[in-house]
Amino acid sequence: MEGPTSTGIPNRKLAMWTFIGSECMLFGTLIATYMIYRGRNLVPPYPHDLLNIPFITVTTFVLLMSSLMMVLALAAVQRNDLRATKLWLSLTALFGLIFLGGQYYEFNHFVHEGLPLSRNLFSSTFFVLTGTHGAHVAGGVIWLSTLLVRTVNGKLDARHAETVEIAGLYWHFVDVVWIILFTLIYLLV
Amino acid sequence: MSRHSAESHPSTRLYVSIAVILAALTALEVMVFYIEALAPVLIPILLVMMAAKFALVAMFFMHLKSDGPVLTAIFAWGTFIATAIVVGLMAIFGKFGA
Amino acid sequence: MTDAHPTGIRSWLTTVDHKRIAILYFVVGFAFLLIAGVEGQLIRLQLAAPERSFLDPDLYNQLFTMHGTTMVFFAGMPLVVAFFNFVVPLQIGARDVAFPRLNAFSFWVFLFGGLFLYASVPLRMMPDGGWFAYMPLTNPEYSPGLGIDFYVLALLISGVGSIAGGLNFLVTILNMRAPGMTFMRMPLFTWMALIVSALILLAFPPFTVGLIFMLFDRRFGTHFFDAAAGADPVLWQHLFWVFGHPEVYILILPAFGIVSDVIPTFSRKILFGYPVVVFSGVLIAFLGFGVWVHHMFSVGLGPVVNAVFGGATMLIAIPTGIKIFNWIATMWGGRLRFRTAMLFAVGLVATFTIGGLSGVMHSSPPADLQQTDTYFVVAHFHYVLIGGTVFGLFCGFYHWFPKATGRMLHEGLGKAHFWLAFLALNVTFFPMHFAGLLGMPRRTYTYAEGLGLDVFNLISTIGAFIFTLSFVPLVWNLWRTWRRGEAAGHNPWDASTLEWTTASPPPHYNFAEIPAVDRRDPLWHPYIEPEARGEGDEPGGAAPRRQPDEPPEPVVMPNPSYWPLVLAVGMLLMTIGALGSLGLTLFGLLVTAVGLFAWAFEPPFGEEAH
Amino acid sequence: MLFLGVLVSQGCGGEYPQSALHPSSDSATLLDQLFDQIFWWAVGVFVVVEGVLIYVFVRFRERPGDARPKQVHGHLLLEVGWTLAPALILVAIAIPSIRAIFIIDRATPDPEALVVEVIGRQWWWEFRYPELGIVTANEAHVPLGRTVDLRLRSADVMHSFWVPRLAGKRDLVPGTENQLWFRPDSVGVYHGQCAEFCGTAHALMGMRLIVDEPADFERWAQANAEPAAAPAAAEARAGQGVFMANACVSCHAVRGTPAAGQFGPDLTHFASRLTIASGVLENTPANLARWLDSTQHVKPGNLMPEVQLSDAQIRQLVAYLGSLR
Ligand code: HEA
Ligand code: HEA
Ligand code: HEC
Ligand code: CUA
Ligand SMILES: [Cu+2]
Repeated sequence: MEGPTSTGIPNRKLAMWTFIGSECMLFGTLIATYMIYRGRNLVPPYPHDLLNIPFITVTTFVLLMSSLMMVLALAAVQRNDLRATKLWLSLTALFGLIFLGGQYYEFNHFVHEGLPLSRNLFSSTFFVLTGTHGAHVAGGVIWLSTLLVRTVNGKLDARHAETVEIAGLYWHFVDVVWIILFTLIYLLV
Repeated sequence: MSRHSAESHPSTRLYVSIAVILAALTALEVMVFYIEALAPVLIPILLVMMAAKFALVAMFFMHLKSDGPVLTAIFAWGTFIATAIVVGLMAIFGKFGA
Repeated sequence: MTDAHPTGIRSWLTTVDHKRIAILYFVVGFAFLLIAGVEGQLIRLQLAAPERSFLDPDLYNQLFTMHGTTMVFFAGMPLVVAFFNFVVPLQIGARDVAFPRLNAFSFWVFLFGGLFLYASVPLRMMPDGGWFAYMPLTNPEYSPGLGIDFYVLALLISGVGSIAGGLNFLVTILNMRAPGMTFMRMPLFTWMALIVSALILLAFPPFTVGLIFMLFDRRFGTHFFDAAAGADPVLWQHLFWVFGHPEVYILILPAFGIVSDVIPTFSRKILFGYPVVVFSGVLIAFLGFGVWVHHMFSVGLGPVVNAVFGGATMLIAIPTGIKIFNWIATMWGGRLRFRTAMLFAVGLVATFTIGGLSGVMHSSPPADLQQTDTYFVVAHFHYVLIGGTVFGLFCGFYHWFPKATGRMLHEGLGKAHFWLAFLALNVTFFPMHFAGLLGMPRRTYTYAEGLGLDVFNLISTIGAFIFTLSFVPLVWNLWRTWRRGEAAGHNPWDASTLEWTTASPPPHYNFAEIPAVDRRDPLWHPYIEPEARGEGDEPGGAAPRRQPDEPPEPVVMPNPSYWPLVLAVGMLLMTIGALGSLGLTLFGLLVTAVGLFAWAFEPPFGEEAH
Repeated sequence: MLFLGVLVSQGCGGEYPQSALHPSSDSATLLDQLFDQIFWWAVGVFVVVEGVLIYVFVRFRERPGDARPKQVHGHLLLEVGWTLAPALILVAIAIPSIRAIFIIDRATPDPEALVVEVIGRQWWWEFRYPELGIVTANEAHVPLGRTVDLRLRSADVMHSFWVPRLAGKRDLVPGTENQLWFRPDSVGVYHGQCAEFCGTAHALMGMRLIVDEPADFERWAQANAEPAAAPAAAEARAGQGVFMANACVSCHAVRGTPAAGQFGPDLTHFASRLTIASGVLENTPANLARWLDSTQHVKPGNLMPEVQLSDAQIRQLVAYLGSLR
């Protein structure tokens, strides 16, 4: 039944883009909330007491590079070069994990510095915004891992390049969101 | 289908160079952040660089440049309405002076 | 699944057939309409006379909250989606939607959302914050207990279903059109379905975020709406209405689409100004994102904000007016056959206009300061929601019932239903305009004697009972038709769109062979003089012929599947767990994960037989 | 039906004490005139649309033996027409609307305005006159012909201040101060009610605004600025004893006595009020007794608990509270 489509774009790919369009509103609202409440926090600690730019720059860089790994994985699977596919896929997932590790460390640090989720307006907006993004990254890592497993079991090759491409779209979007958060939360502190 | 896309998509070299640019921009952003002299114009500069990175990833890593108008339209609508709502709300809450 | 008509509970639990899912949506949505309707009746009973004590205040507050929430989210939305499901694939000449299992999933989470909300009734913990649950009244300090949590969680889970549905139909309409079915050849209902899908995708996320904030404020002590912490509770109002206003257009545009297909059919005239009607729909949806503050004129956001949003709101009257006038122009010079569907269509034009005009009265911010939160607003939105959405849905119901069941409904009973409903609507809600202007605030469980409100409220209550009465001929009609309804045949109304080329009810594969389309209103091609052709049409060509009874070559249809149901159950468990059991939440997460993986690795399409 | 509407708007305010169609102040009059303009435009559109609709309904119904009608694809001129016509009407509506916005939504320019602070509480109103040192509840007196400048705050949830005959609504938002002003143009007692859903007793959160001749207002202000006079009658004095000995003091203030509670309405001059519990009961001894005996029955859900009192104590309290002129 999944024959040629009216637009020529495969259904699942179109769906992923549509989903991404919808996600824009999700993160848009979260970002709007964060920006509106910027500087309205009444109870210490305040953002500039805690945010650690150099540290977050590193994890940001890692996530950015994971996007490169992702496209390379796609290129590889399209060439049906499965060894490379495995390599790049695992690196993408790994970089994602590193980013998550960084976020875990950051959250943990904040909590110890006296900023639990319920502490003040800053903690509320910061944790929910970055947490939502983190959850998206985690989801992506799991998704990539399943692809990796399927490649290792020889269940995924050039014929499934589309599947990898779609996972990639999701991954890049999550990366794009972080590009924005990095600037708005950390650099414009 | 995947075969055809293999040719029509940019090559590895392009991907790498995009990544390099992205990395450079990120480094630049952080530098700008630390240069006192730029403090007054910090916000516009950072926003521009942010937008640039956003566009690069979308166009090349997400292949919007080569994948044609339908997908670009969908994504553009999402980002447009979202940005409009963000800016609108911030304006209502007096975040742009006024 | 090639055995044409599988039966039994199991087949319904696992079905991925858009026509059966449509029926599920319709039955459940209609049940919720009746329930919420009864709640409306109880409200009217309490207000029949001043200072009655039929309901105590808390119960009353719970009733109007449940009434509004149910009507909008668990009656209006599912009934709309029921029509998307049944009609869209048939109108675009497809065999099913793009993602049949996702479609089933959407239904199950919607159903569970509704059941979850109503679980609060036996537990005597109904939410009581109104359907827009303003903070800070809904934070734990002023709303202890689980009531508001039921509201938040029910809307969160059913919201997932809505977004999934929007995604599904957007892709379906963009990608699954029969060869030759260009955008400007799509039937109007399909067009509105496309627009509404986009609206759903863009409008629900902000609401989801707002609900998550509310959930966190209530459960984890965050401060998103806590003035004491420097936050501004008005943010909730923004988040709600950024969604809320598009939501009301999500409810009306499908009705507009239905009417735009029905009026031409029963006027025997093609739609007047097709491109304009389409474009005005797009415009309404687009403007709908820039008017939300018109629900907040009394908040005191300042003259500039109010002026901007007031102006934007007024603009919407223009594209809507275009639709109204084009419908009238379509009827002008036509041969109007007043079957029940047509009556409901004309009834919509007549009554929606009234609601629209009171809307325009709201759109003037200063004038609205005397109207907002009074019965004047209640009158406005019941005119648009009943005179618009509900009439539109009934219109579609009478129009497509023969296609869906193969039986003809009884015209006399249908007409009785219409005239009773039409009468009831005006008797119930017109007096509310006066009640409002004379100083009756909404959401008040009683009103003082001597305010001059008594007579208007009494009339409204009488009207509400006529409403209930109006359901009698409907139920009778269904029963009678179920017992002995005349066979409908392929195209009982001599309509012009693709769904009428196939059998009634359509075979599970819809079309034995996918039709080719070369014009708008393909089935009317013989009657349409060249000069009347739209840009979409090409000269010559032939109307798609009546579908053959048997598919020439075997058709591969999607497999039935349990996993959408499993996935939905998982999410339901998580939702229930969120009421206070971490263990249950985690278990739900597990079930969800299992469902997700099983789903992903299950082959979506079966071979022939088995 | 529309006729009925016109009739109503002609009818005198007496029968409709809470009507937006019977303005008695400059700002309410402005809103009413604006509404009338829009209303008549709407009536015009309504008549046209329904008129044409009925004509079509009758004129073009199918008759036996009709052939298929001529198919019309569209008509540019017509469509442009019914795009522009509404646009023009909307302009005609928008201009006065926006003019009104920039009057109504701005702080009053009048420097002489009488400032009154309004604090919304579940489910009653507190009024403070900073310049006059008056604190009272549920009923505010204002002088005829002087602009009243309300400063609206909330002590708990959202409420909305609405006295239809004097002004449009303005919400009371926790954490922000809103303004609302009007200049009454005739003496009288004006009914108002909370217009934002605020919980159980929202429906009974009424109020009275009393517009007095300036002289009468002066007298009222004088009297209410004073602390409470010590009760003369024996029963009243006993009542004061009961009041001070019971939980009352923890919630109610009576200036000039040890009672300084802030949770409930200030009762210093309670007897000078027309109503009890934000407009629920007329302020008569009998009603007061009823209130003290069963607050939760009179005003379900309100935040004053039912203090256990003997009939004698209630009688004494009524006497005491009745002495607080
Ligand atoms: C089906 C749902 C639906 C629809 C279609 C509409 C349509 C409109 N609504 Fe309504 N609205 C609601 C559902 C809907 N509304 C609900 C549920 C609420 C209350 C929510 C709550 O508080 O609980 C509400 C509340 C509401 C408010 C807030 C009132 C308040 O609380 O203070 C406002 C204010 O501007 C408003 C305006 C409008 C306008 C201008 C339109 C326009 O789209 C109408 C346009 C149509 C016409 C104008 C008629 C046809 C046009 C012509 C014949 C052309 C000529 C006309 C002119 C030149 C005027 N609506
Ligand atoms: C689609 C939306 C929709 C529909 C169809 C209705 C239908 C009705 N509504 Fe409602 N209403 C809302 C949406 C809707 N409403 C919303 C959003 C609110 C705001 C809530 C809030 O403030 O938060 C509201 C509020 C609202 C109020 C204001 C309450 C208040 O502010 O205090 C009132 C008061 O009269 C009312 C009455 C009615 C009545 C009498 C009907 C009638 O049309 C009902 C007609 C009856 C039926 C449809 C059922 C008939 C069938 C039976 C009786 C069953 C018989 C049994 C069997 C056959 C099994 N509604
Ligand atoms: C726990 C706090 C509390 C206690 C104790 C309390 N009250 Fe009240 N009282 C209130 C509140 C709150 C209201 C406002 C009720 C409303 O209108 O919603 C009120 C209202 C009143 C009113 C009506 C005021 C008006 O202007 O309408 C009177 C009179 C009154 N109380 C007298 C008493 C007396 C006498 C006692 C002691 C026997 C008492 N109260 C004990 C909280 C309290
Ligand atoms: Cu206070 Cu409603
Ligand atoms: Cu709206």
